Amino acid sequence: MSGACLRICTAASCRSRGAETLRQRCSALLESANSASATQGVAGRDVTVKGVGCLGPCSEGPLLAVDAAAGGSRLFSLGTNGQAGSAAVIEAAIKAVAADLHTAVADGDGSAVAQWSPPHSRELPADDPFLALQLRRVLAQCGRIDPAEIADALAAGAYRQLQAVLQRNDPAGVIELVRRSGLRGRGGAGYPTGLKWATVAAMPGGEKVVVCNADEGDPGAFMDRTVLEGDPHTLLEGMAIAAHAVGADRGFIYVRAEYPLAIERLRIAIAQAEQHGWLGTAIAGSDFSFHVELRVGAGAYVCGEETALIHSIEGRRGVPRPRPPYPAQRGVFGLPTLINNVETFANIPALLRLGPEAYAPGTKVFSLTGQVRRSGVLEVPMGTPLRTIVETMGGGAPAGRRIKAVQTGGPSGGCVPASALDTPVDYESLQALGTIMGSGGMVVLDDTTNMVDIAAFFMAFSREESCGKCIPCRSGTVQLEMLLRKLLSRQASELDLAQLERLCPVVSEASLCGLGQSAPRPVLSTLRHFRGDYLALLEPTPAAPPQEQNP
Amino acid sequence: MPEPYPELQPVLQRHGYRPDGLIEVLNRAQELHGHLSPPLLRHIARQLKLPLSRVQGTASFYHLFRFQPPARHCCLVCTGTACHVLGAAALLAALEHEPLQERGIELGSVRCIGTCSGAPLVVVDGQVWNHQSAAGVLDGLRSLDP
Amino acid sequence: MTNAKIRLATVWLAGCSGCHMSFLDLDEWLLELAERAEIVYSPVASDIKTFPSNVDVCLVEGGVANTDNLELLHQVRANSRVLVSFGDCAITANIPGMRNMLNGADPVLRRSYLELADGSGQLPHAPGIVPELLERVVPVHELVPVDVWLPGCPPSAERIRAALEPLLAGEMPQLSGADQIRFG
Amino acid sequence: MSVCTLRIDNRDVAIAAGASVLEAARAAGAAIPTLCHLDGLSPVAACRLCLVELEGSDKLQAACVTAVADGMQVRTDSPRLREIRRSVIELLFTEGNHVCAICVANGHCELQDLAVTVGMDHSRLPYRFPDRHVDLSHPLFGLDHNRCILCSRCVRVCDEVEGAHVWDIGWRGEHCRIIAGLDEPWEAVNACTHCGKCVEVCPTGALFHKADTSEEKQGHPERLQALVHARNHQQWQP
Repeated sequence: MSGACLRICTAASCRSRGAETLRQRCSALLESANSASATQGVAGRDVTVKGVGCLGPCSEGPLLAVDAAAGGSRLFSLGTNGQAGSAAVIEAAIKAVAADLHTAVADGDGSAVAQWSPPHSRELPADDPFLALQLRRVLAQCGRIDPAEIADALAAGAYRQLQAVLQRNDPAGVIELVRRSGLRGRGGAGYPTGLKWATVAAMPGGEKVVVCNADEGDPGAFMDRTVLEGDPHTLLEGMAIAAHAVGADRGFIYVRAEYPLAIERLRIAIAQAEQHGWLGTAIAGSDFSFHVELRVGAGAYVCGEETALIHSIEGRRGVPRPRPPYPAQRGVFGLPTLINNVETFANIPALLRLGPEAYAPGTKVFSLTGQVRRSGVLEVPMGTPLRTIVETMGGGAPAGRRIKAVQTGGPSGGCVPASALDTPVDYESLQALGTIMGSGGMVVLDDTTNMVDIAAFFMAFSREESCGKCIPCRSGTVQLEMLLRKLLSRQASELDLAQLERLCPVVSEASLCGLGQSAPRPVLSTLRHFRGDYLALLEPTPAAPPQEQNP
Repeated sequence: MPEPYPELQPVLQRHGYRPDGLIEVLNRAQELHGHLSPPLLRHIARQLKLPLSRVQGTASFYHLFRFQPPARHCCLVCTGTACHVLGAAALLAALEHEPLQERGIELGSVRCIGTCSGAPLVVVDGQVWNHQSAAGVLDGLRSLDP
Repeated sequence: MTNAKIRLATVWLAGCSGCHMSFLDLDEWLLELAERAEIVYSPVASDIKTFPSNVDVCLVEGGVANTDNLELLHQVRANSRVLVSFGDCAITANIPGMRNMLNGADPVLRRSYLELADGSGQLPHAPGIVPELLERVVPVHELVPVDVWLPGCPPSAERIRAALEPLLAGEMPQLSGADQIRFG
Repeated sequence: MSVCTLRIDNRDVAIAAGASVLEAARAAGAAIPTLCHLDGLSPVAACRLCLVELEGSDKLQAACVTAVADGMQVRTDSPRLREIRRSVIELLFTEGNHVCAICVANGHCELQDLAVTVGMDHSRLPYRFPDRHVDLSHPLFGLDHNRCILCSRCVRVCDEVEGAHVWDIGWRGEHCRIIAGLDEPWEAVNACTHCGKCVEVCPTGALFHKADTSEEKQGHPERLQALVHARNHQQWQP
């Protein structure tokens, strides 16, 4: 690129703060300036504007990056930082930025724009821990490319790994690389990806299916949305490589309806990839064909469970069924089916580019939210201490407060007490603490939080999202929530607490699928680390503020 | 007799009138008609050759399908985790006490739309309003077309 | 033997008294019972109006539907060593509990005294005379600890005897099987 | 046909490969409680009563859908399983409005019998008293949602055996209920052939003959089984 470039984050979060309007204004402005300069014969005003995916610290949005033609870029927050962004405030800010840019363009050429700082903005220095401590592989191109322009993605290297894979035409070799990398499913369960691929590849029969689980339902989790909105081609490339490896020629992406922008971006990306021959029949001149269909959900968290997801793709109630048979044996339409989540597939191109040894131990994308100073999406090396993420990168609790716990894994997960913040974030360490890595949602809870309220919140969620097929989940979640509400209204006795502790294992051991099996985990986890919060509610009069218990 | 609901033909065709297209067809039907009425559901069942109870059972399983016409405006309070810890429950409770229905506004909730940095937030007619208070939402709702 | 008589009480809360009728169906065994137990309080076998203290075994028939039921139940629990939840109404709220589906005392009163009244219905209101309905009818064990559950609507005389025999001997009954614990 | 040998509650059992653990257990005389399962209908593993312990695995498996394997060691009874089974029955009782005393199925009800089996003399969980409805629109039969435990036998028999698919499960989670047609009165659904199979397989008093009063309903799952056998093997027992 010869000129300067303004990258404006137009992913859902910044978009809700007016970023798309900003992009349109700036775009129009530069277009007219460029055409004017062309007619006037003034050279060098080659400044481009593009809408890009997530730039990271969403709480600072709208975010805008300015790339100088000579290299180097600066990131600006136009954010009102926590202020209610009314339409009028947003509109005024956009006007001011556009007017100032207009002046900058009028005053000089691309290099002037490269020096430009938007008014009322705050530059986020490159050594800001939120940015500097990231290792962006899955999100390498997210925030850099225009996700609606395949040319941009191709220029950044999209589909090169697919091309190489097709040239080598060694499916077993690819599976072996994935196995050696140690990549595990990023959707929550952490099943070894290579093993899963090998199982599907070994299934007899000519017809197989690859499914991408983009039904990111955990509240407080938006890693997959970030990939879908910011760099859908990396996902499509990963899926195509997987399809080639396991011998599938048909793929589905099941995406939740709550992500309209992700759906739009996926539709565009699939169509463009087909036009450019990276999806469809005889891809890149090989005899490999792979047709991808988008399936949009209709509001059902349980469809993130793989057998429920299969039923939903088949146009049925999203009700889980017992396994075995596993989807690898009998999945969509009864065919052997590989199901991975968005982030897992999106890891594949980077994994192949780096090679399994250099890739390991991989990265994990997290969405950091809740009672934390800086929230957003970040990708860090697997095993980064939780403290680094929530305190160093996220800035810790808001002023005057202390972190009490970090909730991971959503309704299937648990709470890590502040005393255990030095825990490295990996599958085993979190499990040892009674929670799970989950898909990557990380909600910071400060010392104003009552953990019984958090447990009740998640139980209400599981109750609402229970499919209703098996009784322990359908009715057990109702009874568990009733017990928690009884506690919260200070009407519970020690007998009720005992009942709670008795019923939790029944629901987790007897439920049919992962939703019910893990629904009690937020209760068990908070009972383990914050029993004091429960005991304080048993007393008829308000006790001293609950203290965090040492595990 | 002319085929009812000709506007559904494209999506039905795209899915080859196969039962596995049911949810896609329902999504499109609701997009076009605002809600899923019994005649519409009967039509879809006939086209896909599915039992009525299977169509109703499937449609009623998913939160986003609705069987009543929508109000003129829709205000969804996000009740995801981040919004919850930042006060969504109180926000929803406050709005529930307002006579929004009389003003053609339907109040509901949604379990996380994944833009948690704006918590607590509401979605009004598809637009996200960040960092809301009950007073702020009510202010904003007042400016909607009656 | 007469010195070792246990002090037995029975109380009748919100139920049809069918459990007590079944108790009377014990027929000639009642004579044996009278030998071994002193009936210290009972709607069918005693004229005492206040619940006594130091009761060994108390059979409680019925769910807890109003403030009088609740008060009596607390007296029973405070003064009885073994509390037997006697019959389905005490254990599940059963038929009286069906009003709980109307969700609250007020809808029940309105339904009964206004909507179904022929003409000039009015809600009963006599504080201190007519006990207030609780919001819902509650099984006994949801309010106080229960020691023995004796299901049935009503529990048959044989079933009642199977529970009382061990209690007379100072032991806790172990009831099981369709003959002893089937509801209905 | 190959044969699998496995141990169930310390008894050796030999059974045809492909059989379920439930079939093997019954052949071995081990009583595993079931509710949603019914011979002749596809298994759904929804009621969780038939969960068993498998040696070498911490995870419980539903016997109705678990295939036997050579060398498998199964335990059908343990304190853990007893606790789960009683809790499941308590959850079913407290979820609906099961008033045995006035029920058509009193004395012939699988749920009522299972309460005895699991030793439930009371529920440790509170009754929820939901507001549910009764559909008496059909000329011959009634559906009392208060007594429905969502075993889905009626849905499966109508779909798999009768082929009419009048019933399905509607809505979700705690709001699930059996629906006819587009959630219409039963009588309004033309697909119904009035065969009554759903009534015969219902384990409780939820589906009943209108002519029956308290304690008069008797289920007849054996008629379904005879029908399925006749159809599959072309053998009738006149």
